[in-house]
Amino acid sequence: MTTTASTRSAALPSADALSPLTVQPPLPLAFVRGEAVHLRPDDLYIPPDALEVLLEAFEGPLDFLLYLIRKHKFDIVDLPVNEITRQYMDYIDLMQGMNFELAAEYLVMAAMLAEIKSRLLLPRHDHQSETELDPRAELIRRLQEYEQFKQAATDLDAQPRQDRDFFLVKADLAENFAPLVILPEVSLADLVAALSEVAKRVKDFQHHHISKEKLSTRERMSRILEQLRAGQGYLLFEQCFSLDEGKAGVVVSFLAILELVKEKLVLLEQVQAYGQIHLKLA
Amino acid sequence: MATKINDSQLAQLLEATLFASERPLLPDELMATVLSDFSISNKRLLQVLKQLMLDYQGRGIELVSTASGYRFQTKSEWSEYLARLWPERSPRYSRAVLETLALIAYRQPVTRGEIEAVRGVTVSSQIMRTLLDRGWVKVVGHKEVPGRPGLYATTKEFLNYFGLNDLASLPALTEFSAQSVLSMETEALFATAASDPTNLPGTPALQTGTANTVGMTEEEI
Amino acid sequence: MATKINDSQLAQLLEATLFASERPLLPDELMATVLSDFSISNKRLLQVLKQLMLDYQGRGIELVSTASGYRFQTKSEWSEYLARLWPERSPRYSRAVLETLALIAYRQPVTRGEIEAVRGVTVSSQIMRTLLDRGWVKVVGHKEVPGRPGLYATTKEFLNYFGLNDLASLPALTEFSAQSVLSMETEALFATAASDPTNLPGTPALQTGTANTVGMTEEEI
Repeated sequence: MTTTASTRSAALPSADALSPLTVQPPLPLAFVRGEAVHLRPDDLYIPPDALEVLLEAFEGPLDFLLYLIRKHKFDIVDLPVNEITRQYMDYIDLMQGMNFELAAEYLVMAAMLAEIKSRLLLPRHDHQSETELDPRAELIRRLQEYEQFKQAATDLDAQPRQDRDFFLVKADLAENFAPLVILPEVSLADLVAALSEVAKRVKDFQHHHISKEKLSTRERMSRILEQLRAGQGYLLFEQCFSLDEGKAGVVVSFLAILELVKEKLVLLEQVQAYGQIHLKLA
Repeated sequence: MATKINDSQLAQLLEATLFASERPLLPDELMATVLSDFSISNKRLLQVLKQLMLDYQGRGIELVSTASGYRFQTKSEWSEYLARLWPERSPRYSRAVLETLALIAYRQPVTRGEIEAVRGVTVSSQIMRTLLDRGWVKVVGHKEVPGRPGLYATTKEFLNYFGLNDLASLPALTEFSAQSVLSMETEALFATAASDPTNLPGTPALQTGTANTVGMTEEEI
Repeated sequence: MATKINDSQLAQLLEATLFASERPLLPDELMATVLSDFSISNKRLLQVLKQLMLDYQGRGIELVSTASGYRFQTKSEWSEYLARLWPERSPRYSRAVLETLALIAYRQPVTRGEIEAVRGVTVSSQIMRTLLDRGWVKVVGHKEVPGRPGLYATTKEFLNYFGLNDLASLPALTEFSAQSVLSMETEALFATAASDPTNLPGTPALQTGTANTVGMTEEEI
């Protein structure tokens, strides 16, 4: 961006060079405050849009005033209002003489400069206190403030910037990457609600009295079926019982086996009387 | 920088380019873009790329050469952890899934046909797949009827997920047979659960039922 | 890998993570995602990140800390070459846009009217639109004066884009004292003008400049 800045400013000298006072051509193209403006000297050609470009080179009247001040190495706090006003007016008049439409801000500034100038011309009265505000003070403050932010804009532009001074980087994901899927949460209450929905729909559901015992039995049924599958479809009857479950466990297992047989899921085999009983997948 | 570039600078430029690029880049493409100012032999380019690959050994990323060019990618051993950066939330379970799960929990072992008979609608394979994939149900056997349909039961993971010791700890439904009572009881259950979240399952209301039932069972033996 | 991870592995995992992520990541975010299995102190994490920063010195990319967290980016010395890969990405901004942005950055929250008062010109809607569209500024409230003008402030994206941690990292505002020297820009200007007396309006030199300026104005956003 610094390149841009310098390219831009390279066009700035033209503002001064355009000053009507330095050119001496035979045929004035315009008159400004009685003075001839020769926009087309013998050996020079001015592109018709040059003035417009010039105008665009400044960010407004404050920017232009700053330029004039800096060009003449004036001090802002010592603003030589006469000289600055004269130059500013020359510029404005030239532009208006060329029928360029100036932004209203430029004319407002012209009026302000004229007012400051006239107030400075008024004779100072003795009783005026030293502390009375200098008519230039507000303008000086604004110029200083503007200059500060003009510089800040330049500094900001010089700041390393993404996609100009640096680029964001990214590595692809390894082939074995698989997204993490968060599975939905379900609560026990959801289950109860779901079952009650079914119950509401199915009238005869109430005949299926699902009780604790029944549940334990059905769970045991599942477990025995699993054991059977693990044992290639065969299971010793005793293997269905675990002593550390106590009597309750034995009863539940026994009921589960009976239920499995009743539902024709399991066959019971006894090769000889009092021999070993086997469970077999039906 | 002029048209001269040393190997270290070349490696830096290639590194910056391959990391910044959204797609793999072929040597020819590198030559035609970022390297167009320099006269670099193909051999030298490949050498520097090879050195870059070596530089990244022992790091979390690697430079690989694919058909479409060179690219940096994360090492496969970190994929599991990287997955946590972009978790995907799957949608809530449908009513059909929850009803099927409830029926398997309370009526196991049960066939799909039996579930369909109670629910009055077809149970899609998608529903069964969802529950099997979640690891909450499994096939524990086959019913010896034509077609040998699978018998579904709940798993240990199912009990673990719901914080249950066994299926008997599931809320009892015997008392809920009448519809009105059912919804009231359910509401009571929720209310109690909300007021004492540590007491689920087996909220006081429920515990009474449970104790009774279990107690009876034990005395009956 | 269990809940233990050594520094080298941690560096690898962080490297893979920061390279794979599309956006910068804060230490807290790292802790909550890829590092959630490990018990790592904040201090250790920052140490390893610092070591990672050092590891990449002398490479084509660097690890930096921005307002939104840590990220890898290419080193600025290669931008000229890399820009060839994405000529469309780097728009230039007009002085009007930059001055407005600077005022919002340093004076926030600020109204458009307040910006206009400092700049001495109207701030076009186009300028505000550019900054808003870019995501660099946003309206953070309304000033309780007639018309309730919007109050503008810069965003996190603004800081990220300029590689800044916070607003305090912005360049300090220059204090222009009474004896303030000519800005370098102006000085250079006169040097050019003095050394090249032909640089008067309408000379070929200016015309070139004009063409540039006009062309640029159109490119500028």
